[in-house]
Amino acid sequence: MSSEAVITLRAINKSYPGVVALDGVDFSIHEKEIVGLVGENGAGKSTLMKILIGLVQPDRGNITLRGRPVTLKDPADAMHYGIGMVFQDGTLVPNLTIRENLFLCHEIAFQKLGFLLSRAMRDTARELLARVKVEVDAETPIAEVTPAVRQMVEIARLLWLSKLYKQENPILILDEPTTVLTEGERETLFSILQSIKREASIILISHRLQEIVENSDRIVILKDGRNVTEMSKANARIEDIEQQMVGHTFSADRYREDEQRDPGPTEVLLVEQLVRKRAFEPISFSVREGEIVSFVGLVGSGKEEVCRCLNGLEKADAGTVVLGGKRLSPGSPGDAVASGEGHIPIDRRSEGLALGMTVAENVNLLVLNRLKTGGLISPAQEKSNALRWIEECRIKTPSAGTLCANLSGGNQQKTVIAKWLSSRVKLLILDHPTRGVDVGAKDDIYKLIRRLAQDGIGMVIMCDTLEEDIGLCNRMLVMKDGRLVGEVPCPPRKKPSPQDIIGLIV
Amino acid sequence: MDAWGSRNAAGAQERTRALAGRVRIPAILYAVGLLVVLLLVFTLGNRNFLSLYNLNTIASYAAILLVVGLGQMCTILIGGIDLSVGGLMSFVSVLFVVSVKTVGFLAYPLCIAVGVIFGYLNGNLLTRIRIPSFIATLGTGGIMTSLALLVSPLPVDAPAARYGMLEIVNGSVLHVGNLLLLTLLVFVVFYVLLRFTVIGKSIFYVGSNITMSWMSGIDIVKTRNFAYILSGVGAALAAIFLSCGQYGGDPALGKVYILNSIAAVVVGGTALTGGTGGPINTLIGAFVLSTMENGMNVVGVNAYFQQSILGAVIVASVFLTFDRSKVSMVK
Amino acid sequence: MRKGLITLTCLGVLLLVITAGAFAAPTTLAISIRTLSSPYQVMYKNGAEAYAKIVGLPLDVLTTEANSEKGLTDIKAEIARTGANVAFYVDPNDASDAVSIAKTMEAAGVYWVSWWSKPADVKVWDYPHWICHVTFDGFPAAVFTATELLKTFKTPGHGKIIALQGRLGDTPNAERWQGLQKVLADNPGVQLLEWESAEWDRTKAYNDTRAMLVANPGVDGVWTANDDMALGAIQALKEAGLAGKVKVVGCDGEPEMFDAIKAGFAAATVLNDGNYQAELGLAMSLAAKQGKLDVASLPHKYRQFEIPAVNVNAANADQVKHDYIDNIPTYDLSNFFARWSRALE
Amino acid sequence: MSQTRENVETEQSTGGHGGLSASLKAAGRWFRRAGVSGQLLTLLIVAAIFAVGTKGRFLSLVNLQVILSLAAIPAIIAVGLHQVVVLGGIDLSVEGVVALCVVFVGLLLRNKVNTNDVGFWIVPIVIGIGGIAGFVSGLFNTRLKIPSFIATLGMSWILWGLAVYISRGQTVALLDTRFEVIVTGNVFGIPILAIIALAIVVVLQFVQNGTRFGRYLYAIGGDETLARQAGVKVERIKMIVFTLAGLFYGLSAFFLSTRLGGSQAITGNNLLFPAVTAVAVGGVALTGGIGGAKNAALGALIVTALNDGLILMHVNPYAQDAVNGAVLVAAVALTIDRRKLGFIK
Repeated sequence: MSSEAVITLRAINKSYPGVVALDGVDFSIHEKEIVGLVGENGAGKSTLMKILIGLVQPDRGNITLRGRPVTLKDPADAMHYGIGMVFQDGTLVPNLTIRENLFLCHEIAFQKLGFLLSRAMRDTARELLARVKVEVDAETPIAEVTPAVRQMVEIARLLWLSKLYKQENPILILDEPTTVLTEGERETLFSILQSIKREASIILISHRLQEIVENSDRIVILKDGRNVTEMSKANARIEDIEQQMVGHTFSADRYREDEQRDPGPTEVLLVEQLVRKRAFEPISFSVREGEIVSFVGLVGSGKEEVCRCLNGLEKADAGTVVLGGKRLSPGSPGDAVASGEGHIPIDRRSEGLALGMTVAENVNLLVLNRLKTGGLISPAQEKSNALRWIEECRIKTPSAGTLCANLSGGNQQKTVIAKWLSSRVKLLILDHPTRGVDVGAKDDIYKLIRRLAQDGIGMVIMCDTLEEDIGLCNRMLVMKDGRLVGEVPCPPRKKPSPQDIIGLIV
Repeated sequence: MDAWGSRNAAGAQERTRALAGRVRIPAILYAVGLLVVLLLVFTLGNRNFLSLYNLNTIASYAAILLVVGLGQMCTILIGGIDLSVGGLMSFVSVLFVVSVKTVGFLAYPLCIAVGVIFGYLNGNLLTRIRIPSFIATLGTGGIMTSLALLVSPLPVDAPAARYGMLEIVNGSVLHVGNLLLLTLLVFVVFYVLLRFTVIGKSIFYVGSNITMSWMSGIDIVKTRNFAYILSGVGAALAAIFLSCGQYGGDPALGKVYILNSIAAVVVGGTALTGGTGGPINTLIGAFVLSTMENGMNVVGVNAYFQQSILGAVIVASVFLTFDRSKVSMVK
Repeated sequence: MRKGLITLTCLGVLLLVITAGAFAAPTTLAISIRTLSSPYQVMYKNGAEAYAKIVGLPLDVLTTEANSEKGLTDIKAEIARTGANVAFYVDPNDASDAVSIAKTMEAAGVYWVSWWSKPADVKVWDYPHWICHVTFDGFPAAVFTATELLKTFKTPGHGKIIALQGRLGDTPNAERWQGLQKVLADNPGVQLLEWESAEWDRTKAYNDTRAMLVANPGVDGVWTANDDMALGAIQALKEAGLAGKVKVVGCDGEPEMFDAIKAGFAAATVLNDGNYQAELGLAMSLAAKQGKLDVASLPHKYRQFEIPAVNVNAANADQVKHDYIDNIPTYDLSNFFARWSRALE
Repeated sequence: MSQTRENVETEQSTGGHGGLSASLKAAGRWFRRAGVSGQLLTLLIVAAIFAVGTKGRFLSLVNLQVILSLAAIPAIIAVGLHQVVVLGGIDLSVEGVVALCVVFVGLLLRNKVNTNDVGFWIVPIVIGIGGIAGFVSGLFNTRLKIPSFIATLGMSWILWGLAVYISRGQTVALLDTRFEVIVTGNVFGIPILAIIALAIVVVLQFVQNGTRFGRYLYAIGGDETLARQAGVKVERIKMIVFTLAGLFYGLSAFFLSTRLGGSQAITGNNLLFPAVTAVAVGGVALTGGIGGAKNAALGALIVTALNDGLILMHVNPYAQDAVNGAVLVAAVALTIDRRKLGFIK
């Protein structure tokens, strides 16, 4: 393994009111290595990283940089030591261009008499982008580029900053970098990381243990705010890691295939000749009660658009969507929801919840009509209904009257699901339901999905990984370039292997 | 085991605990506290302040602010704003008096209908033609001001012969002015609408997160139009009440109520960002403004200083009543 | 939370300081005027203060700020403040307000005098405490200024004019506008090319005049409904290089206007003696309050009447300014009807 | 403007590995980001209609001069106000600030009521007063976390009251004529005021395009939280913006009163809504993050041209509000870039 440690955290303690986030954690990064940091949500990863970039101050413990003790009082300070982080939800300002974002708040380097030298900036920008293999013009507003590009821009920005502050071996922290990326983009990301590695150290946080194992030289596992263990690439096995993270082993059958039921006779959803120009060509399929149909395909294959047309978020040009015998009027989410179609969005904070309103209000949103007495909504019924679903979905909240903004991500996701369950949906569209949640949480969701199937709810899902798709669904619809190229049945214990599917996808 | 987000983001966790831990004083209480302080101070300044006569005066002035404010509040709750209340009030006030002369009692339903239609138009400018409410209503407000002047360039006096028809508002039941009773009725209606009906609650959902509301199947077009209709009705009613009280219509009557109505809403603690607030807030807001207006004269504050003090007080009161826990950014 | 409580206390203390020692006195004099931000309205205030000094009673000044409802509320507040021990002089924001004010005054038993505007079909004598309604007639005033303006044309009585109205909807504006119409009717040789409403506002008058001068070349005169607008128009004429050649007329008799007349920019204005207005109003309601004036016995012609304004042109500008503006004259208020010119129907 | 320069460079740079299409893209993007195309279009349409309606008089040199000199002051105000809007806030303090500054101009320049004469120092003084006012509004907004709407509204009322109190509502005639040339004179047929306004706009536009301040301004307007994360000193920028706005109001107050040759608090009246209208018509999104000084100025020009044209076309004054409103709605309906806004609120 490489030479001296660049930065070392020793016996770090950090506790919040009622929570011990970190309990004597040791952590160190050496030159030119990729460290994989894994652990469940709440294991303390994010807190540890926040300390590393000066966003949070440790209660106890010391940080040494190449042997010298240092204190990192804020992100700017950490940046001066060449420590920077690429956040999960991105930190680029949408209405500014790539170039403007690259240098935001550090334009001094390009200043003359208070004015900025746009040419010099543009040249530097082009170099930086070239290094992270981004072809997009630096004058494009961030709002108009893909998540992948944004991520690259952020990485480029960090590299440039560390150079600006004369740090020969910067430390990049990547928090769940791949969740928003397509397969292909993922490849490029890691190849770039490998090349960056030649002059920098990288901390990689991901729930995708596969990519952790493949790409990191060293793997650090946290659990409940403590170091569990640390293993080198050589002897890292996914099963062990999971076992270490969670504290118990998973059954071989992680997707709970045993609980997979056979679809009922009646068709919940019937789609015929659905078309949307420049998105996907005529497509017909059906979902039966209790059936889980998963859409797979690369980004741009049209699967996203199909789903958006199903629940009316986009307007199909032609074709029919029939839900429970009732034909949906195209482009009307209202009609879709009214006819019993649910939708768990990929971005719960901005599309799933009214963060400024209480848990109860969010849970009750869809069923207000049923909580009436004498034509008026009854507070009593509101409360009881909310409490019932808070109970059923095990939402951890001080009270039904707590603002959703004050819930943890997991509980927010549960609130979204509770909202739909309470409204007796016939069909549920799950858009990456396990995105950014840890192994334990994933299991909870799988459990839930199976239960929904038992209750006869049909589901259309799009998952983060192919394995997940295969494991969960009864039937798999493969899309490519806007066309339905294959339909693969996935009965329990006779599941196809990812390789078979990949063939169809690409 | 339940690892599912059990201790996800420590930051959020901390907030949750904090919330569960110590009792937060709801911003609304500060508003009430402010009102109490005002009452106390003015009573100390002049004991006549608490006389029945004067309380009635305060209530009557607050009534108008409240009625127009309740409507305004709906558009603000839903994340928009209605700058056309001024123009609409001017128009309705002249229309009302003119029509009282001609069609008699029908003037009441007629004017309310005008409010409904106008509000509906405002709503559609926003929802269908997709013009930001700020600009749409600024424009339509100007149009209504002109219409008011075209109907009657001069203030029109209700003919003394027809004063009887204004008794609906000007009369009183058991020494309580009809104006107050009607206003109470309006308040109750608004309260029930916003708290106990689906479309009313939808206003809060849409104001709080319009994308989510749309994806959850709330008819955002209908809801937003409804909010603007409510605003139109509120303004129309306020204009009717005023015209009755003043025994005449005035084509320049509305102007002052554009900012005053918004002030009444915001002083009560309703956030201009939408989603948080409610009728109670507006009630308090209206009474704070009215109490100031009245109290400063009752204790004899020099007319020169009154505007300045009012300005200072609304800033202070919003400082107190603005619930920052619900609004991420203050803009 | 502590923050909040602190603020509340601060606020309370602040207001207490402001309101300290503000207690109702024997009989209070009160005037309700439109605003304190217009010179002409301030003349009322000065007059009232002068009178209050004479009789040695406290004076309260209320303003409506173009808001009828505020006006009414403030009057009620004043009644509450003084326990109805007050003598009122009121300039209603709108004619129609007079009724609601009258009812308020009756309910509280407060004597008052109204000025400028009231509905024509509302009779003062229907209200025992409404002593009288007095007004300067805007009509003859406008007739005078318009006539003076005509005299200044190259060929007197023949020419083209533009006009500026005040806030459309204000009674005085309406009266004055009718006065102008009368003169135009009597002088077919005079042509009104265009008018705008500058809402009594100097800046808007300036802007509109500049545009109108472009739209209507060869203007011989500018008629305006008050001096503020007249002064704005003069400024616009200066920039067009027409000041002095094209004369302006106004109304109200603001100090600056006299200088403008002397400088030859303006032809005429009409001084509505705000000081006398305020003093007469207060004197009458005080007298009634003290029982020195038996309202019931007053003949109708003394309950609604007009008093003449002072016509000002180049000839008497200096004299009038000296008498009325530079020093507040001491009026003989023994006879309230000394300046009575005609009864209002 | 600097936009153009950048644009040229982009074409050169992209020209290498993109050829014509790239440069076209760059050009198109510049036009989109410049974001004045719609406004220019509106202006052209308005001008065309009026040119026809007035048989070309609307486009006469003298009228263009009038429009320019009348648009200058609203433009300066709008330019001050728009940056607050770009931040996602709103500034309602203009009327109060201007009123106070105008009063000070009257009392400090050579005048008829006192012996003061600060001469040219008046400019820094009023600008300073305006700046302080803006600074305090900024404190309300950033330190006390009061929404800009109320913070500035309260500020406006406070200062308005102060202005009226200090001036006692009197008009103060200015004797100092040194500044008249600035506010009324022309250079090469172009009003000096317009040149000053243009200079301000150009400078500020350069600052917005080419300095860190500009970057941070739009970063905050785009997403305050992210900007903060990136290390932008949000509070500082806000303070600067509010203060700048105050400075501009102070300056325009100076021009307003010197142009009218007199100072009165009510000069501040009726400035707010035209300014906000100008900002909106100019294409500054009230949701923040979009639009620059050139937009605000252009908006002011459109609004002024509209009012001027309506007068030239002899449109019934009663209907002018309606026409203004309709044009406002229409203009925005045509020019607003809905792509950038998502759900319109």
